[in-house]
Amino acid sequence: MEEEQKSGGKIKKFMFLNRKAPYGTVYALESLEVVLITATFDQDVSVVFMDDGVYELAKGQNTKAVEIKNFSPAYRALDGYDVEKLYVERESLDARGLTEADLVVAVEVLSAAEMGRLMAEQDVVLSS
Amino acid sequence: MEEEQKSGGKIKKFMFLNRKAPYGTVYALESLEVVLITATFDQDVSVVFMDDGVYELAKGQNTKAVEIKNFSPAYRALDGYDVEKLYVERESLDARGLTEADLVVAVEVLSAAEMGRLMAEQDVVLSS
Amino acid sequence: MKIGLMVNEGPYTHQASDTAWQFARAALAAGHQISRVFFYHDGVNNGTRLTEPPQDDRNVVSRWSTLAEEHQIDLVVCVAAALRRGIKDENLAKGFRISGLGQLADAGIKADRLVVFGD
Amino acid sequence: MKIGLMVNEGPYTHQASDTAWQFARAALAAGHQISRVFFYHDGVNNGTRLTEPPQDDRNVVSRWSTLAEEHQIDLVVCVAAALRRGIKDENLAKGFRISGLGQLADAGIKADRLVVFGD
Amino acid sequence: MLHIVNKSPYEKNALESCLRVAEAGSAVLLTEDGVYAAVRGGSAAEKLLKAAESLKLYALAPDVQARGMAERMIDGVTLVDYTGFVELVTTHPVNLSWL
Amino acid sequence: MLHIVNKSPYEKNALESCLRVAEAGSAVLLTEDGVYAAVRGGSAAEKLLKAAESLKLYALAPDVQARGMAERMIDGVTLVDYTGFVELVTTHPVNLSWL
Repeated sequence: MEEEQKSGGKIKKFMFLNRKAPYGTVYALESLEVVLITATFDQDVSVVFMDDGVYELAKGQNTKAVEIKNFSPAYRALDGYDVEKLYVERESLDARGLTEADLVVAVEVLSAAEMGRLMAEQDVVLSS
Repeated sequence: MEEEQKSGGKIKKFMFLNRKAPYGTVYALESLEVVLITATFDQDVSVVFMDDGVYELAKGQNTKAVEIKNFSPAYRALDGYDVEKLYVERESLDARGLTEADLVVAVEVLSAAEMGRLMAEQDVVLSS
Repeated sequence: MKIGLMVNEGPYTHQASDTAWQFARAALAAGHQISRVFFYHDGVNNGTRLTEPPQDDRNVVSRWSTLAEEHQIDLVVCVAAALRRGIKDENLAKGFRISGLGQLADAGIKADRLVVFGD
Repeated sequence: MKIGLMVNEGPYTHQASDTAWQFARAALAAGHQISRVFFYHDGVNNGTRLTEPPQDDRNVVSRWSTLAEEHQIDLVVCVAAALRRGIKDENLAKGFRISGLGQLADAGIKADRLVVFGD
Repeated sequence: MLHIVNKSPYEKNALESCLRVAEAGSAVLLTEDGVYAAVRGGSAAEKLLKAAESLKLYALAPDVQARGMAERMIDGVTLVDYTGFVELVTTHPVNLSWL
Repeated sequence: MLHIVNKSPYEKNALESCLRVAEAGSAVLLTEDGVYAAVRGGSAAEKLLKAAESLKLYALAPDVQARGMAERMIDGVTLVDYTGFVELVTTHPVNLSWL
């Protein structure tokens, strides 16, 4: 298989954990760049948004006045990189008064307990 | 007066607000360096410790194993710079299970409300 | 009014430098004077001439240099914080100068207001 | 075991780089291999050769260089993050190299464990 | 007095500490990630509304817009632009940034 | 699974989020400012003790000592040095840093 050739072995489960809001710090943007690169290595990639990370996906971002690039459209491009496993923690949405309908991409909403199980199944979890 | 000559005007009330724990980040150390310099400008200096800033004053710090310089003794030197107004917020101590007896220097303990009044009396508040 | 600014975080990593620059521009437009911008903690990293952001992003460092040139703003990078982080004359951007912490105290004394931007 | 490290914060500002270095040293002493240290976000600032900490403080940058030399550790600074922050070959410390984000994915794939140190 | 809060109330304790010590009549300006405190339906907004009885609340509109929250702000918070931020600083004798 | 928390529970929400999702039987290692969570008499220590029933708790001794908390740690937290940190990483198939 092509995956095995490139990675030199079995496919690993990579989780990217996003817990920071966009713009206030650069972590959200630079973490997205890691996801896009890792996607080209044909691994099993999951992207998780919890805590303030759910704000990365908020609709209606308009950065004209802060003069910082709006990178929220890039989350919609993840599908084109075959990154299809996007998870959001329900407790994080609820605490912030947000629902799935407020997000720019389709996601799977998991409870905290389900999120914990998913994390434990990974080989590598990257956070920032 | 010498103060007036050096500052070119009236003495100002400077407050230095410390809210960060030591070692985990450099803010506590570098903020202390600002206090020591500002003290030589003959202004009216207050130093406040609240939230995790109260940990800066904790007794018994031993940084041998982390190999980072222990700067807690420097708070005891503030007196020699004529920095005598050290304030700690009571609510911050209580939440962390600490008392005045756990601190390396003598401080005045203020309630949150008293702290708010003191802040409003300042000309300049520096935080980091 | 004379306003001094303190910037405690580096470019891009934190929005602090962006907000400070926007604040400075608005203050100048309103007829105020920015007497000094003092860069401390990671804020000293705003003073590197080596940054090269992506083409579609703002250039935080050169924006400061330009604003300083147009309005004669004193951009001071703290020498002690800069040495810890590897900012020296050899990689210092245009319009910045390296000096001591006394310049922050001085700004606090002489300005009518001092505003801190950090993390 | 082969262990990869990711360091997300700069020297001194945050303890992350200190803890990562202590971890690396302990892992090597226990017979493990540190396959790569990948510096991302502000972590790229660990790669500047221009830091000059106070005499009584540790030198975070040179400690990494020394450890890498003694144990043939691959210290990789992310090029995209480095360009944003002004880290280039001209101010790069000994033992570090600048490369792409693929080196992080590669470390995650090839190492038995990847540990992240950040803020 | 002007208090400036640039931290998300869900991530950090800055707003909570600010509200604990701020005197009645003070102004609180939310900037950067601090604006999330004033988003309708969030648990932080409830606490902020209680504080609003004795404080004047402001939020930096450019930051609200950047984060997609322009249509979601609670009542009782006045939006200001950077010019308004400057005015808040100049009209209050002292300001404090809760970093 | 090994969870690593390096944030003060009084300043940030990292530990709270970790405890919300961590599965029973997981290990939680407190490092850097994270060690304050295990200081006796603190409000965070109460929450941690509840979690301790289903989790294995560790704290990095060098960080505990640096902060002057060596004599103040709650029972139920195992102190480890950097070698112990390495062992926790190698003996758990996956680890997660709550940054």
